[in-house]
Parts: sequence; structure tokens; C-alpha cells
Amino acid sequence: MNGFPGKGLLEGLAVTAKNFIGSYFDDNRKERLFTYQYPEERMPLPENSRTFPFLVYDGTPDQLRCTACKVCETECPPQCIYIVRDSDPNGKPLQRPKVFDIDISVCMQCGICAEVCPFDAIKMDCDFERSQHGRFEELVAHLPSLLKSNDYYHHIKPTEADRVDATRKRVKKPSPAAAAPAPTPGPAVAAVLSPTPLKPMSPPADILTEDEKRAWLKGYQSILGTGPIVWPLTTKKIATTPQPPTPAPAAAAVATPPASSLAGGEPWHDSGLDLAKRMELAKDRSLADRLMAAMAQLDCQACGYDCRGYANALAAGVTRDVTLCAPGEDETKNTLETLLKEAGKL
Amino acid sequence: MNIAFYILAAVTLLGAALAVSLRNLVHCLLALVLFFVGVAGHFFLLRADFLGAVQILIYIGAVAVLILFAIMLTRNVSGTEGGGNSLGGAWWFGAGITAALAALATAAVRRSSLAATLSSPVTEQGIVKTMGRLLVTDWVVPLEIMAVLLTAALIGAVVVALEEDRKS
Amino acid sequence: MSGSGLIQTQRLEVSLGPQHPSTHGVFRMDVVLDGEYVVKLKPVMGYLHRNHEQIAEKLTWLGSMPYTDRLDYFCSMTNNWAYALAVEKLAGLKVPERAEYIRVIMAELTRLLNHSCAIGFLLSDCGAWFTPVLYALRERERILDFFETVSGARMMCNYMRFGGVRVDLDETALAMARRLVARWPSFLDEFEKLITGNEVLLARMQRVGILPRELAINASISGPMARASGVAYDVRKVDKYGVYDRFEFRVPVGETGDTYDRYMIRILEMRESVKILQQALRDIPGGPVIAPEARLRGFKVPAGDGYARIEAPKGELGFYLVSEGGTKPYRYHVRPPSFINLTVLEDMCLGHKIADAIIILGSVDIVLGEVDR
Amino acid sequence: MDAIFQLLQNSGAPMPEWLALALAILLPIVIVMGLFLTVFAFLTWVERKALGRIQNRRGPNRVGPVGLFQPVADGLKLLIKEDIVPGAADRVVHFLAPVLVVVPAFLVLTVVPVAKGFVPVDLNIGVLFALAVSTASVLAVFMAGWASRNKFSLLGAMRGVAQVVSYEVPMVLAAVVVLMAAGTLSSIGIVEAQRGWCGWFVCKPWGLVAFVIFQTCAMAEVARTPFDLPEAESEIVAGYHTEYSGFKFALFQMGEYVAAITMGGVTVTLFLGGYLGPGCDLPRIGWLVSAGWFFAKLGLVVVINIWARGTWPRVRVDQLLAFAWKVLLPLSLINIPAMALWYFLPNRLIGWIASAALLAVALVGLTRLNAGRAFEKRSYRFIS
Repeated sequence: MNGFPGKGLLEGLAVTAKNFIGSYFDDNRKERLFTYQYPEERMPLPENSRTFPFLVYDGTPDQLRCTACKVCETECPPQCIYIVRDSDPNGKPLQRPKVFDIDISVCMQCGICAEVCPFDAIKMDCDFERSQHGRFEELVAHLPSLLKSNDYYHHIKPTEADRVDATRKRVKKPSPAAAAPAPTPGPAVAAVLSPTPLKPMSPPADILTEDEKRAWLKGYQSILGTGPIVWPLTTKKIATTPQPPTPAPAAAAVATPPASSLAGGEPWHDSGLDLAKRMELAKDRSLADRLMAAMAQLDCQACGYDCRGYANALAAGVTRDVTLCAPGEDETKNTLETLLKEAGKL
Repeated sequence: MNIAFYILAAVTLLGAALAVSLRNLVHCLLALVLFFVGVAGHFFLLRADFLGAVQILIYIGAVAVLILFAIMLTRNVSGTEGGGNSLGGAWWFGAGITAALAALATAAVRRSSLAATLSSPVTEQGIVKTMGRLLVTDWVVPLEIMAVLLTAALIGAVVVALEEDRKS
Repeated sequence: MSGSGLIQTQRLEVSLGPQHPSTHGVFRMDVVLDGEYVVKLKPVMGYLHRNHEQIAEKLTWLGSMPYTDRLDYFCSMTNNWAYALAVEKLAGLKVPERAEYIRVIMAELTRLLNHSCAIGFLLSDCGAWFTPVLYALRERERILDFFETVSGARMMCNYMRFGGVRVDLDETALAMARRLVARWPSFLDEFEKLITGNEVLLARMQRVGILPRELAINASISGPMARASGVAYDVRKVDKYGVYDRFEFRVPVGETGDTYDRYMIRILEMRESVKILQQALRDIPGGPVIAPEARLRGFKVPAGDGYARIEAPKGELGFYLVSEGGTKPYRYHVRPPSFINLTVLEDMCLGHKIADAIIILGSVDIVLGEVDR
Repeated sequence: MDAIFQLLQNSGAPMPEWLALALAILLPIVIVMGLFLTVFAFLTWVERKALGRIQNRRGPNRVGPVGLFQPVADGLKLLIKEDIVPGAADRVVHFLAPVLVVVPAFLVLTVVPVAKGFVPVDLNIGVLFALAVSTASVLAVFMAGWASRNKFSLLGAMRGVAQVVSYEVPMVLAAVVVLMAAGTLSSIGIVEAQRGWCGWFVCKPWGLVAFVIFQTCAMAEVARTPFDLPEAESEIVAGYHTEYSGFKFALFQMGEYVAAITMGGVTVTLFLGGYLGPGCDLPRIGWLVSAGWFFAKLGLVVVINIWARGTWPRVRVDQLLAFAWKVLLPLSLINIPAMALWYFLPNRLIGWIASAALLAVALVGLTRLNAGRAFEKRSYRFIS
């Protein structure tokens, strides 16, 4: 090579010397020293940084935005979210989760739940210091610990929070079932949807030994209502059976759809189809079927019923409010309005 | 001062005895090194520093490593199958011969003139200088012959290694 | 007992790994040594197999995107892009201009950090006590901070969506990227001064682990390894995917294909990537960053199958997807460049010493997440 | 040692003769061991801080004010750690090896003059003793490698033995040149011979070449980068001390670092004029100034070691041995006639130039000779 034999070696020495001396004259991490002395000195996290999800509530903790529509539970790739819908004393389902668990030892912080949530209810936090001593119970974040206020959200992610608030104001919806229950659906419909009470989530305090904890975990898995976890759960299964397949009491008359639509089944009941396709599928069907086709097909029970139930209620005139289908947003509301106008119900 | 002599003598004899009787070949080598250290200690005791240093340099530094490589290259890597009962039945015969040899050596040393010349403790500085001058003046011919011999041995080793290399 | 003549040498069976300081992850090499020379070398992989392709069949199209970050966990952006490209090809989605530019910027930044760290790890295999690696990591930290500012996570970005990207680059992020890219030419000069002329390294890397051109082509080697052996093939120039045809950049190609060539090719590729980044950051257009018809929930891909590939830092990364028209892929297969580049490891290592085998493995630049999937 | 003995004798203290002798022997040992153990602890701290700063990070700063108690913490940790001996290991030899690594490292200290009049034992064959003892570490390396019954440590041991043996010869020959100039083997004599303006041997052409050879061989002897093959982490895990843990591993580290310091001490004594320096002859505080000079020069040599460790990669085994036999050995052989030229030519200046010329010719010849497989200049074509 060019130059005397030791030239490359000496150049190497020069570079390390420059770095050695340089590191003394540049302490503010501009040029050379790039390590943070962690506990004392913390790295300023950029606004977008995401760690584990949290549930946003406006004002008081029980005004939480989450309506337990279980979209995030379905879309979550590692299936680490578990939601059970709340119900008021006489068994009518509410738009609120009674149980909302995130197993943060499984969660890979991918942010898909925050992305797909139709109600901006779940957002990504940026607090990463959540190590615990235990592996089971301690690493499952339950509802109370997940709830954080909207101004906390503004505190950690100002621009994003402002943008979310702006969109929420533009699409003003009656805050679904804030404290008061939803417009009272007929007693018969309620009977269909009331889930039977479930075992308490946290294991009894006296479980100490390792295998007992393992037994509890096995029990925890069976609570999920799907028996031993066939992992990962397929979205198809959730869409059709909204609550755990505990033997629901005999379906009341109203709940059973009129015979004509039963014969052809419900081809439009698939959240993948867009509105036009669904309406086209339900073109020459009964009013209830066409109303149901307009829904967002998520059975998210944001309206207090499932899609079939809400369509029957609208058709039967039990309710006249067309804005309850939250995931459907405006397109569902307008189609419902036109359909009811044609049928002269509105 | 003679306490040190007895300790060192004991160490040397122990080293020699172990070097012969141990089962594991590598242990024998280490016992041999202990023996060499004992001998070097004796040289230092007799104020012959140069000989002591040379003993350490040559015997421990080179000869022991040579034997080590010999063991590594001929035996399998673990080198565990040392000699069995090396003393064998006729141990008394061996003892007799060593006693005769020891007597012969002491007699020769006492009678010959060599003891006289080195008996007076020459100043330490002098030993190295006189040895150097002697080597280059009176004993230069044997020095040169040895040099030739060593280079021949070196070249021989290289040839063996090269021929080995070329074949594989 | 081998070796005729006076000196008998015994063959030594050594298994390097899976727990070994320099096998870049859980990777094992069963090596038969004659003295220091490698006589036989069998790579053993599979310690990090996570059943990625089977899981993908159970998840929705979007659900697999965060898992692609975990394939080659050094370059999560390029993995995302390859998967998004394959799905867009199947679904016929058109990506807006600005998103294409952002994708090129992210991919080239990933190439910079991957090549610099690969060289750094190669040097620490040669024994240079982590100094080059830490210089490379210093620059990588800045790029990872940029990724975190934009996508939210440093290494597991999950940033690209079908039809564009998830978050737009606002003005501060663009300024941060420009500042970042401006530092790289001086860093590369310092890196080269420390390494390229170093006599000890020249002696260690030149004529070591030579990969002949025909073997590279037959073993379908791709990426810097192939180009070092003289195979002038770069997917960016061949497929012209994304907006790569708008940028003026060159692709370095070597001749002998030994470890030194692979090292130099990576250095020259980094210099070309800096050129691409400067051009992309200069003329990035405005506009939306995601196609209007892209859907998040219930996204369906019309039935059919398709293969899309990009020039990932380690080689040609491809995704072969088969869709039944549902919300989940029927078959999902990844073409991992590291795995295929590893198949010729034995041919390169035969006849060299054990110290060379470690460097040759380092010059192949593998990441076990991608090798085992 | 003898000076102390006289001091104790005529100090009139009521002391029997044998106690004075015992004290005279024990005192220097205690001083030297204490001094060099603290220097060892300090060196590990300096090395980790310096390497850190070279690599753009801070280096240890958690234990003690600026991380100063880090060596103490390391020592304590290794003391507490469980000492695992592999099942198949040869227990006796496995136990002895770390002991035998540390012993020669400290023995070399007996002849290194730390300050004016302060040398533990003034042997008249000082330097020869130092070089002889430093070869004894070869055996300890082999014992460690062979006793652990582990393939990696065996490879490491074989490499270590080959390396130390083949770098021993150029090192001794490089020292021979200094002995010829000083005319004596005793370390005090050598240091005194370097008095006067620019009297250090390193200022002579042959002295500079000998210094470079000696320093390279010392780094190889102690297995420091770029010659740290016996414990090449990336190839053979940790070489001969893979199977050691707990305090035995600490002994190995101590042996390695103390050997590096003592080799530095020998280099300083031979080439950089030991404790000589302006102000070392002052009446009462002279010996303190000379001690300062000695440790300053020792620091310089050690810094070179650390600097090289932070920059250069490792050499391969065959290149290592080839470098020793094909470059260092012939160079040190030619160095001897060059010194003779300098010594016997009447006019100092002509002598100086003549030896410098001879050495220059030798250097160029050697590089041309060894550049058989020169590093070819690579060219790359670009396709756009």
C-alpha cells in the first residue's frame, strides 16, 4: 500500500487519540459522548414514542371512552387483551367494560389496538418503567390501572391529543350511555344479551405455591370462554358469538329474525364488505334486513344491541335514534335515515 | 544460612523422586521443573548468580517446554498413561548403582584441581566478565563448533517440518 | 490420527456456538480442526425458529406487520417495506408520491446503520476491542432516535401500512434527518481511516474466504456478498421498485470476493446511500402519505398469489403471499437473504484457520431472526 | 536491601543481628508488593476509563468518586464468586496454574530499580534474571490450558506457549545491545550508564530500534493486543482461562496486568533511563523525584499498551510467528553490529550516522523481503 508499512496502524492510533481527547471537550452529547447515565440522566422521549396501551377517560374515571366493542381484542396480533362487557343491576348490557385486562408480558407494543379503535379509547403510553416482581398476576394490567385521564394524554402527546380531540368534536355523538343506560331496548331483547356473571379475575390471595399459580393460570385461560386457548383466536369466531358461549336462554321472538331473511342467511354480515356492497346484497330483503346491512357489522354493541337487535328495534319502532351505530359513523346514519324515511317510519 | 540449603535440598530430592514415580506424564514433567528450580536455588545459594539465572532460562524456559511439546506430539492429547510401577522389582539394584556413582563424583571433585581454582569467591561482578573473556579467548574453538552444531540442528528441524508440511 | 510422517496430529471436533461470543446470535458451527486448520464445517441453525410463517396464516394482513419487524431485527423498516410491497402488489394499491419518498429515506437509513454495524461486528471478531463497533453504534443511535421520533419505536418500528406509511414526516423530523445525513460523510472518512489502511487488518482479511463468482450465482447469493464476488446485481437497479429510478446512484462491484472486498463494498454502498438520502430529502414532495382507499379494519386482498422483493441491506428480501380473498393470507413465505447467504459458509471456510472462519462468518453478516424465521 | 541492612546495623537500635537481616529482607518485599499491587489496581481503572473514553463512553463511574473503587469492587466480586472446577479437570494442576502465573510476574520486580538507591535486590545479573524468570510463565499458561480439559483452552494454551517462546529470542537479543552499551548486567549499572545529556539508550539509533523490538516483544510476552491470541475472545472464547472463575480468575488477571507493568518497568530501566531525569540528584528529596520520573515513564509505556489495545485488531497465529521469526529476529541481529559500529568508531557523530544508515538499509531490506504477498490495491467498478 502507499506509504511506509506502519502508516495504517498509526492512522488508526490517530483516530482513537482524536476520539479520546474529543470526548473530554464535548460533554453535552453533541459530538462524541452519546451514552446517558440512566437513573440520574434520562433520555428525552420523542412525542410519538409508544410503550404499553392505556384507556383514556374524559373528566371522571367512569366516563371512559371505551364501549367494550372488542375490536382491539380481535385485531391484537398476540391476543393479549381480554374484555368483558359490563351490565347494569338488572342484567342489561352497558357500553362499558367490566373487565379490561392487558397482559403486558405478552403485549409487543405494536400500537395496532390504538390504530383500529373506532372510539379513540385506547392510546399508547410512553411510560416504560413497569417491571414487576411476579410473572403472573403482577404483569396483567387490570382496568383501574389502565385508566388515565385525557389531560394526561395531552400531557404526554400534545399534538396527537389535540388532533384526536378535534376529530371527536367534529363527529359529535351523544356520549353513549354515559352514566344513564342506553334508551331502554325491549325486555325481550335484553334477555338475549345478558352474559352470565363470571368468576372473579384476580386469583385468591392465598395461592402461593408455583403449581397452584399454574393451576390458576389454566383456570384463567378457561375463563376466556374458549376452553383451552386455540391460539391465536380467529376473528371469524368472535364476530359471530358476541359473548362467551354460555348457554343463552331461549332466544325471544323479536330476536329471531323474520323467516324470509333466515332462508337466505345474512351474506352482508361481514365487516370486510363496504357499505355499497352490503346494501347491494340486501337489496330485495325486508326492511329489518336492509337496516341491518347498513350497520358496521361489528356487533360491537355500542348501540346497546347487536346489529340484528338494533335493526329489529329500528324496524319495530322501539327506538327512533339512528346515530347509535358508532363504528358506522356518518355513512350508516345517513343510510338508516333514508331507509326509515322511505318506509315512512321517521 | 544452611537451613536454606537443607530446605532446598529436600525440595530438589522431592522433585526428582516425584518426576520418576508419578503415573501421569505431564505431572512428571512438572515435578522435573520443580527439580530444576531446586538446582537453580542451589546455584544462587552458592552465590553463582549467573549460573542460577542461566539454569532458569535454559532448563525451565526451554528444555521443559521442549519435553512438553514432545509429550504433546507423540502421545494423545491427554497424555495420561504414565509409566506403571517404574521402579520394578530390582529397586535395590538401582540404589546400589546410584550410591557408587555418587561416591565416584565426590572423589573426583575433591582430588581434581578444579575445586581449587573456583574455591575462592571471586567478586560477583568478576564471574560474568571472566566467563565472557574465557569463552572468547581460550575456549573460542569449542564455542564455534557448538555454534555450528546448533545451527545444523536448527536447519534439520526446519527441513523435517517443511517436508511434513509439503506432504500434507 | 492424521498427518503421515513423524508428527501425528489428532483431529479436534469443536462446536462453535450456539453459546459463543462471536456467532452473531444463536448459531452453531460444528467444526473439525486439524491443528488450527478447518477441515469440515457444518452450520447448525434453527435455535431461534419462532414459526413466523405459520402464525401469519392465523393473523390478519395487518396483524403480521409488527411480526415482520422481528425478522431481521436490525432492519425493521426494510422488512416492513418488503411485506407492504407484496401486499400492495396483490391488492393493486397505489402508493402516493410522498410515501414512496419516505419509504426510500427509511430504507437507505436502515442500510447505513446495518452496514456500519456489520463492519463494526466484523472488526470486533478480528479482535479490535469494540472500538469500531461503538463508533458505528454512536451513529446508529442517532438514526434510531429519528426512527423513534417518527414511528414510535427504535427497532420495532411497525411503520409501513398497505398503501403508504402510518405517520407523516413533519418539518422537525425532516430537519432532524437532514442533520443526521450531513454527519455521515465525515463519520465514514473517520471509519475508513481507522480500518482500511490498517496493515494487521489487510493481512487478516485479504485473500480470506474467497467466494468465486460462479458459486455465488449458483448458490443464489444476493446483496453485498454477491457484488463483492463480481456479480453486478442490485434489485434496486433491476426491479426499479419504489421511486429508485428517480435517484442517481451507483452500485459498487468487486472482483476477488474475499472478506476485504465484502468490507469495502459495504463502505462504498454506504457512501452511495448517503447520496440517495441527500437527493430524497432535497426533493420530497408534499401530499398524503397513505392511499385513500387503504382500509385498516377488515382489509381484504383479492384472491391470487404474488412475490415482491426489495434490496434489503443483507440481500434480496422477498415475500411470497397467497390470498384466498379473505382477511388472512392463505400462505405467507419469506425469502431471507441471510439464510441463503449462509449456505456457502463451508465452501469459503475450508482450508482456512479457525480465526478466519469466525471472520468469514462475520463478513457474511447474518441475523438469526431472519435465518431461522 | 544491603543498604537497609547497614542502615539498621549502625542505627544503634538494640536489635540482634538476625532480626536486622530479617527486617532488611522483609521491608523491601513489603514495599514493592504493596506499591505494585496498588499500581495494578490503579492500572485496571485507568485502562477501563481510557478504553471507555476512546470508545465515546464514560467508563466506570458508579463505584467511588470517578469510579476509583471499581478495582476494589472487581476484586471483591471475584472473591465472592463461586470457584467452579470442571469435573474432568486435573485438580492439582488446575489449582497450581494461577499461582505459577503470578509468581514470575512479581519475581521480575526484584531487579527493577524503582528510585535512586531503591532496588529490592541488587543482583549483579539483574536483567538476565528478569528475562529468565519471565519465560517461566510459559509453563503456567500450558498448565492452565491443559488442566482444564477443554478444547478451547487447549488451543489457547498451545498458542500462548508458541507465542511466548518465539518472542523470547528477539527480546533477549534486543536486551543484549543495551548490555553491550552499559557493559554490566546489573540494573543499577545500566541506569547509571544512561546519565548525561541525551544519555538514554532510546536516543541512539540502535537504541530506538531495540526499544521498538523490546516493546513489541513485551506486548507479545504478556499477550496484549495486537498479540492477545491466547485469550482471543472471538475465536476461542477465553483461551486458557476459560474454565477459571472466582479468585483463580482474579489471579490470572493480576498475573497478566502485573506482568504488563513489570515488563514496562524493565523497558523503562533498559531504554528510558530508569529513574534518571532532571532533579534526581538533589540531596534529600532526590530519591522522591527519581521515583516520580520512574513512574512517569512507566505510565508512558503502559499508555502505549492501552492505546494499542483500543485500536488495533488481533494478528492471526501464523502471521504472529512469521512476524517474530522473519522480521524481529533478523532486525535484532543486525542491531548488534550497528551498535558495535556506533561504539567503536572514534567520532561519535560518524558512528551515529553509520549505525543509523546500516539500520535503515536493514529495515528497507526486510520490508522488501517480507512483502512477498504484498497487500494488493483493490479497484472497484461501479454500475449506474
